[in-house]
This record gives sequence, C-alpha cells and structure tokens, in this order.
Amino acid sequence: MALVITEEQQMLKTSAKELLKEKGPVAQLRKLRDEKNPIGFDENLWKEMVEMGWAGLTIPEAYGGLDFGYTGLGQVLEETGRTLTASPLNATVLLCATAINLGGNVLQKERLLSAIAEGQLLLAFANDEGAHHNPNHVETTVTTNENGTVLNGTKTFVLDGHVADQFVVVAKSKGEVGLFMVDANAKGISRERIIMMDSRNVAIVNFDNVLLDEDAALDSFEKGGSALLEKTLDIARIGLAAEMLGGIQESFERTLAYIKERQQFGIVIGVFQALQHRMAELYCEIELCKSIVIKALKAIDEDSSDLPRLASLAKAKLGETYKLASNEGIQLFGGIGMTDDEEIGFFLKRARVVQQTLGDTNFHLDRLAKMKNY
Amino acid sequence: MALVITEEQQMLKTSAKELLKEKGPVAQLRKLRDEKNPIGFDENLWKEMVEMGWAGLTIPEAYGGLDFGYTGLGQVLEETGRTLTASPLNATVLLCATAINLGGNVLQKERLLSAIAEGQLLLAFANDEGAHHNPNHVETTVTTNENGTVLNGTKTFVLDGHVADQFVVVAKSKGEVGLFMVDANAKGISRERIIMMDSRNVAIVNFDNVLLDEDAALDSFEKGGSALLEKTLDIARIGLAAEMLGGIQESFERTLAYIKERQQFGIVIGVFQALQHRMAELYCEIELCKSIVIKALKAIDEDSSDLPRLASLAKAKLGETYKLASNEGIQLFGGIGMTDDEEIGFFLKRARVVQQTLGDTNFHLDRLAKMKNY
Amino acid sequence: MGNIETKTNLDVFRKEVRAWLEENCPESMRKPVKSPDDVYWGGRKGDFDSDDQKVWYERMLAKKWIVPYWEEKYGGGGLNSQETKIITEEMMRLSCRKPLFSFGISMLGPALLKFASDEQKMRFLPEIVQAKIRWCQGYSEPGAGSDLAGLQTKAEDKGDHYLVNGQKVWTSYADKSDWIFCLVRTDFDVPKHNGISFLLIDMASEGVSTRPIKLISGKSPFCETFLDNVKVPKENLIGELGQGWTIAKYLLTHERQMIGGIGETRKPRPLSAVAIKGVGLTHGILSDSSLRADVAKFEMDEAIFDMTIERAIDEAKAGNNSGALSSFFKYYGTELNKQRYELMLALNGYKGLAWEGESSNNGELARAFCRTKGNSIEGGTSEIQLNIISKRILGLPSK
Amino acid sequence: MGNIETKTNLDVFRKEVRAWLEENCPESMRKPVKSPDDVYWGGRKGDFDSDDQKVWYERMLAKKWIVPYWEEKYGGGGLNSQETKIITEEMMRLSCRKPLFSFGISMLGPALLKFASDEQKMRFLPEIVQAKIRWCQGYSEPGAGSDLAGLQTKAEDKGDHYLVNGQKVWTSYADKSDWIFCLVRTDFDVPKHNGISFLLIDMASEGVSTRPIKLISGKSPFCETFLDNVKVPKENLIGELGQGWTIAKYLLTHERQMIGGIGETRKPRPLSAVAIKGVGLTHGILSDSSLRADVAKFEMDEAIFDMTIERAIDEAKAGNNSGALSSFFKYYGTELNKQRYELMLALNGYKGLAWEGESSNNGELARAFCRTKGNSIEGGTSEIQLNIISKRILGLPSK
Repeated sequence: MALVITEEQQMLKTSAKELLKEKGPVAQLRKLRDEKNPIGFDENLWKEMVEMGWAGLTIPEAYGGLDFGYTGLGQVLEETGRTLTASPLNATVLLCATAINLGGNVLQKERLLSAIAEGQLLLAFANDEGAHHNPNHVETTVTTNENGTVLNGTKTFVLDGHVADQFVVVAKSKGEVGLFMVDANAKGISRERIIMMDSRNVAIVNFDNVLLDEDAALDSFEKGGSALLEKTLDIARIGLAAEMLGGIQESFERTLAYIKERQQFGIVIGVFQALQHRMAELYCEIELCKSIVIKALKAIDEDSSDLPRLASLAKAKLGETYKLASNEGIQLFGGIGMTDDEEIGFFLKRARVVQQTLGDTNFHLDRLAKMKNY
Repeated sequence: MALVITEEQQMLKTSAKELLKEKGPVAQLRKLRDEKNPIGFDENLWKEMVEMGWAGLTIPEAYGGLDFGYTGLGQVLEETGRTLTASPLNATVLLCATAINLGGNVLQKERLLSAIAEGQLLLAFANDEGAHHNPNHVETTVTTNENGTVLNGTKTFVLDGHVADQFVVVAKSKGEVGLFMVDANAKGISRERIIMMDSRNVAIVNFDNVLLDEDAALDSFEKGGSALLEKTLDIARIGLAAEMLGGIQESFERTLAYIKERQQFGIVIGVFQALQHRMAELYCEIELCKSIVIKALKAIDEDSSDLPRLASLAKAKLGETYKLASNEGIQLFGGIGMTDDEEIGFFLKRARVVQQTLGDTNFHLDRLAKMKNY
Repeated sequence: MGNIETKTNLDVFRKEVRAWLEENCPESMRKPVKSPDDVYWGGRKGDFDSDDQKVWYERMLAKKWIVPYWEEKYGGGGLNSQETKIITEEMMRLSCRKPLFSFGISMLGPALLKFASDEQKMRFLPEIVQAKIRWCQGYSEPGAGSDLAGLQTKAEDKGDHYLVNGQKVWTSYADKSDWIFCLVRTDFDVPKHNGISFLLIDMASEGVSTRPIKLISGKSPFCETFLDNVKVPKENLIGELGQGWTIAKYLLTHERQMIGGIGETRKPRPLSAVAIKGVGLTHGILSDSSLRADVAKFEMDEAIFDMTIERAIDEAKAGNNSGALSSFFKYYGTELNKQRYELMLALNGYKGLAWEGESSNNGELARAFCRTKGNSIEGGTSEIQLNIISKRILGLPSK
Repeated sequence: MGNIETKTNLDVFRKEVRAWLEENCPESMRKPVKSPDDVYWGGRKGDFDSDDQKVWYERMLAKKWIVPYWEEKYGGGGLNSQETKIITEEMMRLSCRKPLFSFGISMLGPALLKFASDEQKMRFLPEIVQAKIRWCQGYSEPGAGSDLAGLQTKAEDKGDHYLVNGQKVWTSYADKSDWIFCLVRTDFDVPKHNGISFLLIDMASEGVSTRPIKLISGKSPFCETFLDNVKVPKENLIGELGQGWTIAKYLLTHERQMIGGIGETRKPRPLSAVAIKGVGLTHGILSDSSLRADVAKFEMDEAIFDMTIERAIDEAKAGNNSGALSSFFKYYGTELNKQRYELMLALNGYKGLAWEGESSNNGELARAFCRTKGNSIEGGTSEIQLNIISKRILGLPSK
C-alpha cells in the first residue's frame, strides 16, 4: 500500500475542508459553548454532513452506506480536527457504527447501520468506568433474572452520552466481555451531562436493572466480544489520531503565520532563531504524525493484523505531538494566546481532552511495550 | 545549615584547584592513557595529595586524619571533576575509608585509617556483581568450613581493583549482608583489569575460597551491615555528585568560551539565539546541581536522617545534567569536539562512566519513587 | 549589643508574636485561600466578605503589622528584617492569611520607598496600609508584549498637568482598583528606554475606563484600561522625568521573584500523593510506568528548585549577590509549575477535564491548568528570561 | 508494453536475480559487516581480505551489477530503476554484502553523471566500477565547519593547469585513497558561493599529503589533507568554472539522505530485545520503569521514522516532491541514532563502558557510541538542518 491518498480521497478531503470552513469553524464551537447549547453540536450542519454521505462513509453499501473506507473517513476527521467541529462523527460513526458493522448480525446491521447512514440515529459508546481509559476493567454486568436479561453498572466519559438514542455498552456476561445495544430511554437509565474543557459533552450513565432486548448482543464477531472491543477501539483510536492530525497542523500553521507577522522590538518575532528551531523541530514531529496516521488508516482498510500496534503508535505519537504543538501555540501567541478571544486556546483544550480519550500517550506506550513483552 | 561553604572550605577548594590545574590536568589523564600506565593514576601526584591531607580529610584526628568533613572533601572532588584527575580519592578515601570509619572497630580503624591518611594503603570497594549497580543483589558468601572462614564470589566494576592492597567486600554471611576486609594478595583471589571508556580502571575480582582474617568483618555499625552498606554508598554517591559538578561546570565553561570565539559565517556562533537559549537552559540546570550537591554534602556532616533521599536526588540530577552538558559540549564544539586532540570528549566519556557508577539517574529516580511508596 | 543578646531578644519576640497570633487570628482566617476573590483587597470599592476578615484586618492594622517593615510614619511597624521574618514565619506556621492583599504593598511600595519624594511617600504609603486605595499596574500595552519599552501611551506636558492618552492591557483587577501606576512616554525624541516616566493616576479621573479580558481559563483577572485625555497633576510623577524604565525594572525584579516561587507561602500537595490516588499501584509500583518516571523526575526538580531558593537566600546573606538570578527563578519556577499541571491533568484522567459542574468544583483543575500557561508569558516571557541569562550572566554577545 | 506484462517480466527478473545470487554469493559474504575495515574498497592501495571477497567482487563485476543502473559504456549494467531495486532487495534478503564500497559510486558518480563532459565520464566512471581508483571527498576546511562556502583552498589559473594550495579536513580515508574530489576557490572577487569550483585531484601528485585524525572513538576514519603547490590539469575541472557550489549542494543532498537513514540497509537489533536482555523483567515488565518508558518512546519514534521514509518514497513516486525534506531526514535520523546509543549504554550498564579487552570486542559499543556523536555534526550540523527547515520549508525570515 502506498502511503498517499487517492484522488477520490483527496476530493472528499477538499469538500470536507470547504464545508467545515464555512459552516463548522471554531467560531461555531464558541457559539455552542457560549449559548450553552443543550445538544452540543449544530444539528443543521450534521444534516449537511449526512447529506454529503459522511455518516455512511464506512458503512457497507448493502446497509445504505458508501463503503468508502476508513482512509476516507480519516480525511474528513482530519478536517474536523482543523476546525474543531463538534459532531456525532466520533461517537456515532467512528465508534458505534464500527462496532455494529464488525459485531452485529444481519438484522442488527439492517436496523442500525442504515439509520446511522441516514442520520436518523445517534449512538454513544459506553466503555470506561473510571477516571482513566481502561477498556478491560469492566464491572458492568449483564445477568438474567426473573424479568429477563438486565444490565447493571455505571459508565463514565460516554461521548455524546447525553443525546444518544442508543448506547453500545461494554459489559460482562458470564465472565466474558460483550457489547450490547441499549435503548437510551429504557427504564433504569439515568445520565448526567458533563461539559468538558473542550466544550464537548460526555455523560456519566448509570444502568440500574435495565431490561435488554433479546437481540441486544453484538455477538457475531468471529473472534469473540473481547476481540470485537479491541478492534473497535483500535479503529476509533486511529480515527481520533486523524482528527488530532488536523488539530496539530492547524495549531502549527496558525502559530507559524502569527510569528511571521507579530512584531516585537521592531522586527517580526519569526526571525528569532530560538523560535525557528522550535518550530522546525515541531515540523519534524508533524511529518512523523502524518506518516503514522496514513499508515494506520490504510491498515484498517486492508484489515491488517498489525492494527493494534499501529493504533497505539498513532494515538501515542499524536497525543505527544498535539500537546507540544498546542503548548508552543499558546506560548508563541503570548498574552494574546491567553485570551478567550483568540482561538488558539481552543486547540490547547481539545488537545488535552482528546489525549485522554481512548488512552493517552502513556497508556499506549505501555501497551506497545507489553506487545513486545517488556 | 546555610547552603554556602565556609571560608576554610573555600581555601581548601582554592588550593585543590591550583594543585590540580598544575599537576593533574586533563593532559595528565591523556598521558596515563596513551602510555597504558599500569597503575592508572600518577603516584607522585597522589603523594602530594596525601601531603596536603586530602587522604585524611574525613578521617578522625584520633586516627591521623584532619576530621575536616565531607563538605570539605566534596570541594576537592569537585576540583578533580574539573580536571578529570584519576586518583585513589574515590575508591580508597570516599568509599572504603567511609565504610571503615562507620563500621570498623577501634582496632580496625587504628590499623587501616591511619594508613589511609598517610597514603600507605590503597583500597577498593567490591560490591556489584552484575552489569548494573544493584547493591542489594549479593551472592558472594562468607561461610565457615574446616579451614576457617572463607569468601566466595565474583565482583564486577571494582574501582581501582587492579591496584588495591585490600578490598572491602560486600558479602552475605548467614543470610545477612556484611562488609569484610580482604587482603588483595590472599590466596584464591584473581583479578582482571578492565580499562574503561573514561581511561579509568576497574577490575573483575574473583574470590575462590579466600581465607579471611578473624577480624575481617566491619561489624560495629549500630544499625547492622545492610545499613552500613547503604550509608557508605549514599555518602559515596554524594561525593561522586560533587565530582560530577566539577565536570559539568568545566564542560559548560569550556563550551561557553568556545562559542564566544568560534567564528562561522563571519560571526562568533555565540550570537545565535538557538545556542544561547540552550546554554541558558543548561545554566539553570547547573544552578540546581550546585544546590543539591552542597545540601547533600552538608547533610553528611550533620548526620541527617534525610541522607538517602538527598543522595539519590544528587546522583540522579547530576547524572542527567552531566549527560546534557557533555552532549552540548560535543555538539557545539562540532567537528573539533569529535577529535581526540580536543579535551571536551574526555568529559563525555567520564560523564557516561560516572553515570553508571553507584547507580544511574534511572536507578535513583526509581529509589526516590520507592521512598515515597509509589 | 552582642549577637547572643540579640538572639535572645528575637526569641522573646518570636514567642510574643506566636502568642498574639494565636489569640487574635480568627479560626476562619487560618484556612487556605481558595481564590483571589476569597481575600480582602481593600479600596474604595472593596468590602469585607466576613466579620472574621474585618476583625483580622483591624487587629493587624492596630498592631501595625500590615506592613511590619515600613516606617511608622508611613503606617508600618518600624520593625527590622529579622523581626519581619519572624512575623512571616509565625503566620505561616499557623497558616494565617495575609490580612490585606495589596499590589500597593508588594509592587508599588518598593518603588515609592526608593524613588518617591518625602511628600509623596507620606501621601500614598499610609493609604495603602489603611486599605483606602487599591492599586493596579499599568505597564503592558496592546501589541507591545515583551517589548515593554516600546510603549506608546503618551503624557504631554500641559503646564500644571500631564495630558495622558493611550491604552494599557493586562492590568490586574483594574475594574476593582482605585489608582493605577503607569509607565507613560513623556519624550518621543530620545532612545526608547529613556523617554519613559512613572506616573500615578487616579482612576476616578475623567477619561479612565476599563474592560475585563476573558482568559482561556474562563476567568477575567485582567483588564484593558483606556486613558482618554486624562489630566494628571504633575505631583503624581514618581522619580525624575524619564526615569520610568529604571523604576519599572527595579519593580519587575521583585515581581519575577514572586511569580517564580520566592515569596510563595503555600505548598501544593505532593504530586506523588496525587499520583497514587489518581493512578493506583501494582505490586507497590505506580501502575503507569511512564507517568511514574515523569512524576519522579518532576519531584526531583521541584525539590532541588526549592533548595536553590534556599541557597540563593543563604548566598545573598553571605554577600554573594548575583543580580540576574531573578530571571533564572522566574524561568525555572514557571516552567516547573506548568509541568506540574500537565502532570496533574494526566494523573486525574477524565476527572481533571471537566469544565463545569459541582463535582469538579466548576472545572477547578482544568481552569487552573489553563491559567498556568500564562506563567511563562506574564512578567517577561520565558524566552525573554533566557535572553537575559544569555546576555547578563553568560555574557553571550548580541549580533 | 502494458503494465501487466512489465510486472510479469519483473517477476521473472527477480527470480533470476535470486537464483544467481544464491549460487554466486559466497557464504562469508552474507555475514554482517563488522567494521569499515572488513569490506572491499578497491583502489591502488586496496587489496582483498579474503578469497571470498575477491570471488564475490569479480563475479558481480562480470555480471555488471557493481553499479547496475549506470550505462554499460561506463561499466554499469544498463538496468532501469525497477530492476536495480529488485537487485538491492534480493541482496538484502540474502544479506549479501556490497561487493565494493566506494565513495566513487555513492558520492562522486552522481556529480559526474550530471555535470561532467562525455570525455570525463568515459575517463572516470569505468575506473570506479573496476575498483582501480578509490575516491575521497575534500570539502571541509579547518575552521570552516558549517560555513562550507567560506572555504579558502585556492586554485590559481596558470594557463595549462591550476595551482592548488590549501588544506582540507574530514576527508574520509584520504590516507587510503587515490584521488580526491575537491571544492576549491577559483575567484575571490565574487560573492563567496560563486567563486567555488569542483576539481578532481590525483593524490599521487606532488604536494599532496595526508594525516589521519584520531577521533574520540579512538579510530581514525578521517584525515587532514594538505595541498601544497599542487599542479592540476585543467581537464580535471568538473562543470563550469564557479559551478562548484551547485555541484556540492547536489551531492550533499544525496549524502544527507544516506546519513539520515534513507539508503541504510542493515537493521540494528530491536532496542527492546537489548533492554530485556540487559535489564531483565519483573512481573513481566522491564525492571527499570524509567528506561522502559524511554525505550518505548524510542521504538515509537523509530518505527514512525521508518514509515516516514516509506511515505516520502511513495510521495515522490506520486509526484509530490519536497526538496528540503533531506534536511528533515538528516536531522531526525541522526538524532534518533544518537538516542539509540545513549539507550544502548544505559541498557548495557558497566558492560557497555569497557574500552579495551576481548570481552567487550575492544570496546565496540563504547566506541560506536562515541562515533554517533558525530552524526549530527558531519554532513551539515543539526543546527544547520533546522535553519534550512526554518527558512526553506517554513518560510521564516532572516533578520
């Protein structure tokens, strides 16, 4: 596989850039934040995204999608990273549609995937139970009692959990990890919305004896529930890395443009060699980021067995570089960068939240070390 | 305790600087190296050091020393770090005299300490048994058989082990760690000299059923052998940190002087801001180094219970900074720095060897973490 | 009087201070300060938040310990530096809050004492102690940033007064302050450092207005301050005409030490404790080995930085003065603090990322994290400090 | 001929190459190279170390695969880049050593092909392939360092020849070489980049002498080369008079890619394997948690750097060219290699620090470690590469 995108993927990227620049810029996130928007994203923009096919990019044609692949979705996510556009792409499309497509049976796919592709369904992926990403630590249970099959447990940091129509819940059934579809309006569910630093939303969701449908389990993945969870997460980590790549490049380019125009002591500060070298070093790190993101995206589409390693490399490297890029951004913008009026601070905030989402750099370095038995 | 040296300590430091500059400069180490000197240090210079009282700086007056304290010895060691002077100060005075003074009985002290103070005795401290500093991993044993009490085991990285008259050997006797005086010419001892990267010497010493004197054990430390070992090592680590401080400052000052005179593109390279900021950052680290060294040296003289923490802080921080300073030295000297003719490379080499001696930065960060139960 | 006698007297003094504080400092004034809004700042617009706050301020005022080391005629206690230190130490020991938070004491006072006329000192210093006037600082200007000397606010000589026009930015709490001490340009024809003067302006004057600046933390501790044809009496000039830069530099050195850590009294919670709570242990070792390494490295640098403050004080006592050290403390202290908060975020995981809601105390950690990013910008950026170290300490040449 | 047909032909070619190599490459020529002394360099002074070395070189020469991609008239194989790549890949697969190590092939050849006259090509290229002449590079001068264009070695026009005077430094293996390709100043009156020319000099000429430079590794791969009234025939000038800088830049780009990693064939042992062996595991985790974090971080960067080489090749194929990228590869690749050796030392502990003696293979690791420090200096320092990235890629201004 060549580590370049195809012409078609480039066209998709260009159209994403144009739409998001016009209708989903950073100013829009600021507006959603300031008006304390109860949904947390722009429903009209989401409709346009759906019309452009983004909700179904990775969904097979048989279920109403475009079957365009994750490398394509990655291009769109990269652009949402540049504009910091909040949308259901991460939770509904990247996480949940992936899980359903990998692990659902034909009926589930027919029911759910086409609704997703049409923008009729918002989903949320409920996995973590503590303050840190730790997918294998699952105390939520699915058990059978006199009423039927019930779900019990509490999930933290559920992206879009406050608006989701349904949840994909990771729970243990007879000691085995499995994924279960749960109607968000079912009896026994309570959810608390939490507005995060990056003005996105998560929810803490409590499941108290929630009765599950008979066909709730996504249990058609050949290697079992635990493998389904891991593969879903790895794909989503790579998608997030693509988003991060957009944010990193945008921060970097804004900072670069700023130091080319900002005057101090009668000259633009971009002439100072100490700043030049820091920017050049950051440039190098970004070159590495581009490589791992395209490599990992292609690996999803080629169903590579190397996916876990590539996913951890991507999330680890992009997390580290986003931190560096956003810190340099604030520092080089100086006092202006510290004000809420200037947008560079939004990237700092997104960098810290997306760093923690699905495992931070430390988590993935640890995972990489374990893969190599050390 | 004020974190400054006294006038007397300053005088000692000044006289050390003068003597070493004249008689023990880097050129002398080069000479010892090039002539493949069988001893590895200059015996005449050692005699002068002894005459100046350095061998007895930390030895009580009752045993022929000056009882001047470790803060004083630290000043001398710092100066040997500037000139990279090889001498028995590290092995004989810093390590072994300390162990004997702390753990020996009156007879042992009378016998050994005065001989050390007079420069009549060279000692070597034999502790580690593997490729990494790991003082608690001791497989060398002292056992009793029909012939008497015998020592068995192999020690690595024994500083000055090839020329020592006696060893202080760390061994287990009845499961407990203890320190034992062993005549280097006793039957059953074989030693292999190894010339290290920094042109100093260590030896691998093998003890094969070596018969010990009755009064071999240094067992008069009130808290026992394991505590004696730890305290001896902590004191020696701080002494090494003092030596490292000298090397760090010398590398830094030589590099600073060089970039003030070296011309490239028609100007001295010291005007380049990227280099200035790196030098300024290094300067800051060196300020921290000075603080921990003086703090830790004074803690020895005040018999502080905080010694283990301070020793690890000192060795960890100085190790990290010496690495940085010596790397910046080579890089900023450029091609010239890569040649054996230029002396800056000697600091690079010493930095790497002294880093490993008695525990590198990682070892001590780990120890610090364990002290705080994490 | 010999050394021993002095020491005995100081011991007696310490006992008296301790006893007095224990009796007079209300219990609630011994609790940690939660935010800058939680303390008494005085001034025309300022009021006490609680009876205890009022009692504590008034008792300390009566005792003349608001600024113990100023002369009594200025409202101080007339105490020497050893006695002052004892009061500070004993207050720290009991966790007593400062009775009055005041830029007048910490930032303007030193300039007045060194550069003002006797008349000016008598006029302004007692009002500071009496908390009648709350002061703010007007140095920075929009677009000037690190290039402080490039400031453009001008003060024209109109005979009996200066006519001031311009704009200041980053004035802390300007919206709550009564007077502002300003750097203004009084001469455009001389090299830029030389044409600057130090002027005190009553913010009740016609033409003065302020607008809060919202920071990335969501809070607004700073303002923009607009000066539009403001008439300032000539007797409000401090020092000589054109001496403003000298005065400002003198004060900036004070400020840098404050920001960099010298003068800090409250110790934050050890990071290792946060780590153990936030991440947990496996086989007695922090479960995340990268974080463990980072925390250990941070705690090393933090501990040794504290020793370096200690050493600098001892060196100063021993007469080994080194001026540009304040740049080192400012640089290293602020970079360390930023690192601390990066680690705090990493250790707290999702919990540290909440921005609103009670469970996170309205995003306390996330907002504090954002605020730390300004540490290495305000009071001279890290880059400026490194430049100063390069030039003044290391003697590296400019082009 | 369509794509499919070509691909089939290439598959056939690959099979042939593989079969031929398997049959013709002696077993000992498939072992890793231990040091630069362990390979065949050719030249007047060079000899084969072993029969296998000789057989291998001669077979490859007869097969015209010493430089497969040069035209046959120059002694090459006349093959295209796809075929050449197949030969390289198959040689790597079998771990075949290069039959001839030659700066003539890697560093001079590209310049001759692009800038030399037909006559010059016919004269010099075949001798390179035939290993008759060993070449070295004479760019750097004492004191010049990164300021290559400031060179002072002068070549005066004496009618039928140039008279060359000056001194070169960092000439690799000059003491073992036959000819040197040099940058010399032919005009002192024009801006410094413009007065430089590219000259080939027979080192057997009167007035040429060399002296090895001992490095901190204790080895002497480089020399100083003295040029003292050396007469050089005018036909030895490559390209136009004054075109030397252009030629040198063209070659430096090649060289940077070599040093930075592109073109490297041998993969070092994974650092994690060294770590497990050197430090050991506790509960399945590397016993030293700081080192574990460092190793994981290094392996991350190393793996992604390799992917970046892969991506650059793919981008180039797709026509997305970016010229200054060679500076990125040179900078990042050399810094990574230095890091690798820092970690190797840390992981090997005392064992890695020995300088002499058999057990350490005469200090192999310690000396290699020392040698890596030069990576970020030779071929343009890291600082120069960062300058180039700043200016050419990022478009940051000079003063």
